[in-house]
Amino acid sequence: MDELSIKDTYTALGLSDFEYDRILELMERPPNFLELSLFSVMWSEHCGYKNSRPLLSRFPNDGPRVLQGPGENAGVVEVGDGWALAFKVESHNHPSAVEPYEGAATGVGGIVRDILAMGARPVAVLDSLRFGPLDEERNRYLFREVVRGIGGYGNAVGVPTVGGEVEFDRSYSGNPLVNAMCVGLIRTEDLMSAKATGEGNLVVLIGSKTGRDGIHGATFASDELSEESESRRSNVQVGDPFAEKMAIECCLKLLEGNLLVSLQDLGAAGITSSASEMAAKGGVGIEIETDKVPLRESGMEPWEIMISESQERMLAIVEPDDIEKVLALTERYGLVGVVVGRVAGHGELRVIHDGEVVGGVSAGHLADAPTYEREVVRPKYLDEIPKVNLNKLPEPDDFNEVLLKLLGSPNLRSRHSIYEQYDHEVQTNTVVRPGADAAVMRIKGTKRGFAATIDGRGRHCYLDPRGGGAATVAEAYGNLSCVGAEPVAVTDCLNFGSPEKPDGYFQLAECIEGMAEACEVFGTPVVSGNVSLFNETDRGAIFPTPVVGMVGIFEDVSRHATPRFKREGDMAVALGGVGSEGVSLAGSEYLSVVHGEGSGSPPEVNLAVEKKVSDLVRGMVRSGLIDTAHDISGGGEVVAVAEMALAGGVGFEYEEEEVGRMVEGQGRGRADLAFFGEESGGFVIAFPEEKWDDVQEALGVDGIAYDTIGEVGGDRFKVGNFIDLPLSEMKEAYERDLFE
Amino acid sequence: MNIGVTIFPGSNCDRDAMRAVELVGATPVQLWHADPDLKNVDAVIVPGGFSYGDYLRPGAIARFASVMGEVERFANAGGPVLGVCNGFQVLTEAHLLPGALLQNMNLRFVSKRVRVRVEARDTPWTAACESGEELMLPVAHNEGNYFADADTLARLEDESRVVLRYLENPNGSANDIAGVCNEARNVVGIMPHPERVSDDLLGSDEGLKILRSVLVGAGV
Amino acid sequence: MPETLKIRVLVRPKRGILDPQGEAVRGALPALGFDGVKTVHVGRLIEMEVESADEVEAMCERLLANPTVEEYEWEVVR
Amino acid sequence: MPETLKIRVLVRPKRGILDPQGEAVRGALPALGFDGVKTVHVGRLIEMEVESADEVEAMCERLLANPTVEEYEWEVVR
Ligand SMILES: Nc1ncnc2c1ncn2[C@@H]1O[C@H](COP(=O)(O)OP(=O)(O)O)[C@@H](O)[C@H]1O
Ligand SMILES: [Mg+2]
Repeated sequence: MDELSIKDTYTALGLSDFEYDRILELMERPPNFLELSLFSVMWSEHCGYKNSRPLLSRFPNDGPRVLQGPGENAGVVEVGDGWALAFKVESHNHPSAVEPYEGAATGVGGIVRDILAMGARPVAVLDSLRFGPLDEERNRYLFREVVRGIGGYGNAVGVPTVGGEVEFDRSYSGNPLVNAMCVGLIRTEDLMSAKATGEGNLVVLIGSKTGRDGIHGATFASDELSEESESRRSNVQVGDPFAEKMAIECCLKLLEGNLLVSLQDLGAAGITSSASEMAAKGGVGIEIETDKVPLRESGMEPWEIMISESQERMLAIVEPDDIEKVLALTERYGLVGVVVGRVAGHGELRVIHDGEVVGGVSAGHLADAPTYEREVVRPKYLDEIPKVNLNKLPEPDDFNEVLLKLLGSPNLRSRHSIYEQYDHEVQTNTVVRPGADAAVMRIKGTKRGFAATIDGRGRHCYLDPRGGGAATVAEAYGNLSCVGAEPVAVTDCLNFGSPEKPDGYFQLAECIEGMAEACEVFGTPVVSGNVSLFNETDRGAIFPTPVVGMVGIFEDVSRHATPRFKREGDMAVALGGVGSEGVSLAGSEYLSVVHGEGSGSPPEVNLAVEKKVSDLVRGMVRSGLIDTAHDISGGGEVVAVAEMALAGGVGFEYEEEEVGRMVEGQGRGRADLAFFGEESGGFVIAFPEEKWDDVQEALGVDGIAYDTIGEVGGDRFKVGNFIDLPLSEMKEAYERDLFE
Repeated sequence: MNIGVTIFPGSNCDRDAMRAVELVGATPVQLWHADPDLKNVDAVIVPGGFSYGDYLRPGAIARFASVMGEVERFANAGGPVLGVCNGFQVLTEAHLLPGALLQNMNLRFVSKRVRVRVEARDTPWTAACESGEELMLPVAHNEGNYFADADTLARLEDESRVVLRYLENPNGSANDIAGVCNEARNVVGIMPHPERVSDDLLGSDEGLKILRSVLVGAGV
Repeated sequence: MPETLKIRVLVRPKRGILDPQGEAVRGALPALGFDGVKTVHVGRLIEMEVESADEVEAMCERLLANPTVEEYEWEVVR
Repeated sequence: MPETLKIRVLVRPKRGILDPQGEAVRGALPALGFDGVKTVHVGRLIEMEVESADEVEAMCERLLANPTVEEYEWEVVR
């Protein structure tokens, strides 16, 4: 290759001049095309974390329950009784924008394999989704197909999808976010690592055949490609949940028989990333014979085989003595099971084709992508966000109408039309099904259980990146506390625009800062995560949307709470609300839905108080004092209480005096602010009246603000002279199908 | 009593079914699809899932699995067989039960708990229920829309072979049918998943009545 | 190497059997600006390469179509 | 009444795109006693009655097939 075409080639592969020079320096010779391909995929943002690695080091990631922090396929925390949970969240934004069904489906497939690679049985999936407004046909299509794809895959592999969240905002038009989280259950002594060891051990490919899936850059070196091969090349990956189900059962059987030295899933960058990561972790080399890889298509080149992203494949290291048993099991499960290489002492990822070495790069070098640190500059837009001017905001005259409008708005409406497309009960562990603040799962054979939630607050992070980052963690912490689980650790997915633009980099750095602070205060270390940058279209960047997945544990899972009002006559109490300024309409759903505005800076989160309130609520659930709790989030207190009534199918009546107190107190004279204003750290709980003394005692110790607000009963929802609606009418608005 | 649970590639409720069998005090026995042997079980459950990925049609490939030959023989000899969800689909494909399960009317997967009524208790899988008893059972399927031609439907009704009927039809099934039995009444197919409501912690254990029935019938 | 035959099998819902998928497609067309479509039926297309056509009929009958609700036709296309 | 045309559309997975369904069916056939089947691909068959064929191409493109992963062909059968 002459110099010009070299530059063309590495540029087309996405490497910068600086990076190419770095490669020359590391290799001490020019790489051939295959080697360049290996670098290009491993040094991509997706695999190399070039822009985020330095920032990510800000997260705390250690704690008493952490068995595995970042660095393996998933984080792992200890539950007790010898059990541990492996969990992680991952994005599939770009593939889902191109082909929503398959993009979402393969997103689920990928995260399930990460959990499997830890040796854990996948027991729960959650999804976090963002789309543009549903008044655009394309957004409706993306939404419908993404949800179908998640269900199509998760339902078939037999892992229940037990929770998730979805939000609609213009900033996601054309750039939907599809994040999937998986939780797996494992005995602590069975934890697997992706570390390759033992010179002479065999590398075994398990699962499906390899095709040209996901091979990018059909643009480069196009003079070498005929038109026909061009048209066969495809970025679109198609999922095969059936093969994945077989791979799950097969790998778990292999692990049960102690037949594997280590295990790794094949994700982005296929064999290249799996093999080089396994080698780098073990400080060894790996040789791959590309001609041994079973192919789905003819004529694939070694470099294509090395970087193919065909789904439903795993890579295992096996001792030679065990290989027969391993291959017999892969055959029993109808899977590809082939020795494609071996562990070697040379420290390289070496590619061999038909007996000839066709390339070799130090595994350490592949794993060591250069990183970029940028200056953090506060963007101008933050100073230009208009403040909410209450004087210019007319108070509504019909609060019934406002409540119905809020309950029916796409961001607040019931998600039943989504989660009814997901099998959420397979495996028979689901104690609290979707619709509550967090999913609650039991661990069979013990009294223990766990809860999981996933939350994101894009608009808040846009209006105040650091505060929004903290609020995202706080929301997850609050959601777990509501159901009664002790929050233990976090996985996160950082969905942002371009870090190469100052605004994007600032948002990334600041959100991480806010999240890290919150994680420190809450004692919930980050044990795994994923980064998705460059979420931009010609319409601009998405809202900065860090998504937080959090798991919590129960010593006694029968002691849990749900938001649903359970008994006529129960008393309800609102507590917490921790901002120094009280509730606010800034950035609220009310402002957006009723007044069409997304302005103002949402109230700051007081992390220490937030923790105190959440812990208090959890304490009451754990002691069996209450079984009904809900956090106050989008839509404010009245919407939260309305949701509790709707979930229970029973009415509610606010106390007359309380309504007055609310309007004068937190509303500063305005009912809309009092009812629909938002702030972090507020909860509503309900309990039978005879428990009031005990509840009061529990509430008293901490000196936290609380108020009795009213009584459960009847079939209407009443808030003083402001709101009086039959539950049935609210239900109609709230439960309207999101896909209509 | 030993109750066999078939396992096809892609079955995903096999472990749940085996656990429920244990909960009613019987012994679960795995029946691997490639084994043409029922290991002397006293009853067979064909569990839910996506056998062979539900590719082509749900149940279309599974019905040819080796173990199904034995299940057919067992069924024809009067042995109690229960197909749940995908298992129901397999049994219709194998012509052990009449009709077919088409795609849900609204073309969506449906996963929720629905109320059903026990319409016939003279089958080995409903004997422990009250006649007309209402149960709240989970459904989770994409193809649960029961279809049979008019004559068949009329016969099913005349012969009281509709075993479970939806009180809220989630999928468009003809006559709200959630489950049927064969002429000899020993083979039953139902769309709802009784094994999923097998513990108070999961909200209810009503589903165990279905599984316990087979013990009652056998006088255990 | 034995020659292979290319077989095309068309499977469609029997007449009178509900075809919600076909209905959904038909219902979606006017909104996209396509008028004048009277009926739509959605079925399955199966294409195979086989060594001989002898077993195709049996495969259709027993596996590829469900005679309770579907009908089929097949042809050798090459 | 205007004459109607009968249109047949065949939609199949694009070449090179994974066809898990076809693979699974092919893989299962020998065990079911059907040998000699080399490849299987499963796609969709859509049959419509339309007033004119003018818009069929656009309908395929926009609704009946998913051009990212599928290819189609259509013909007038009557
Ligand atoms: N995309 C989704 N997939 C599955 N479940 C969902 C999804 N979106 C929302 N849910 C469920 O609906 C309920 C309400 O969601 P949300 O309002 O986001 O809860 P919260 O505000 O407490 O986080 C939760 O139980 C959640 O798990
Ligand atoms: Mg919540």
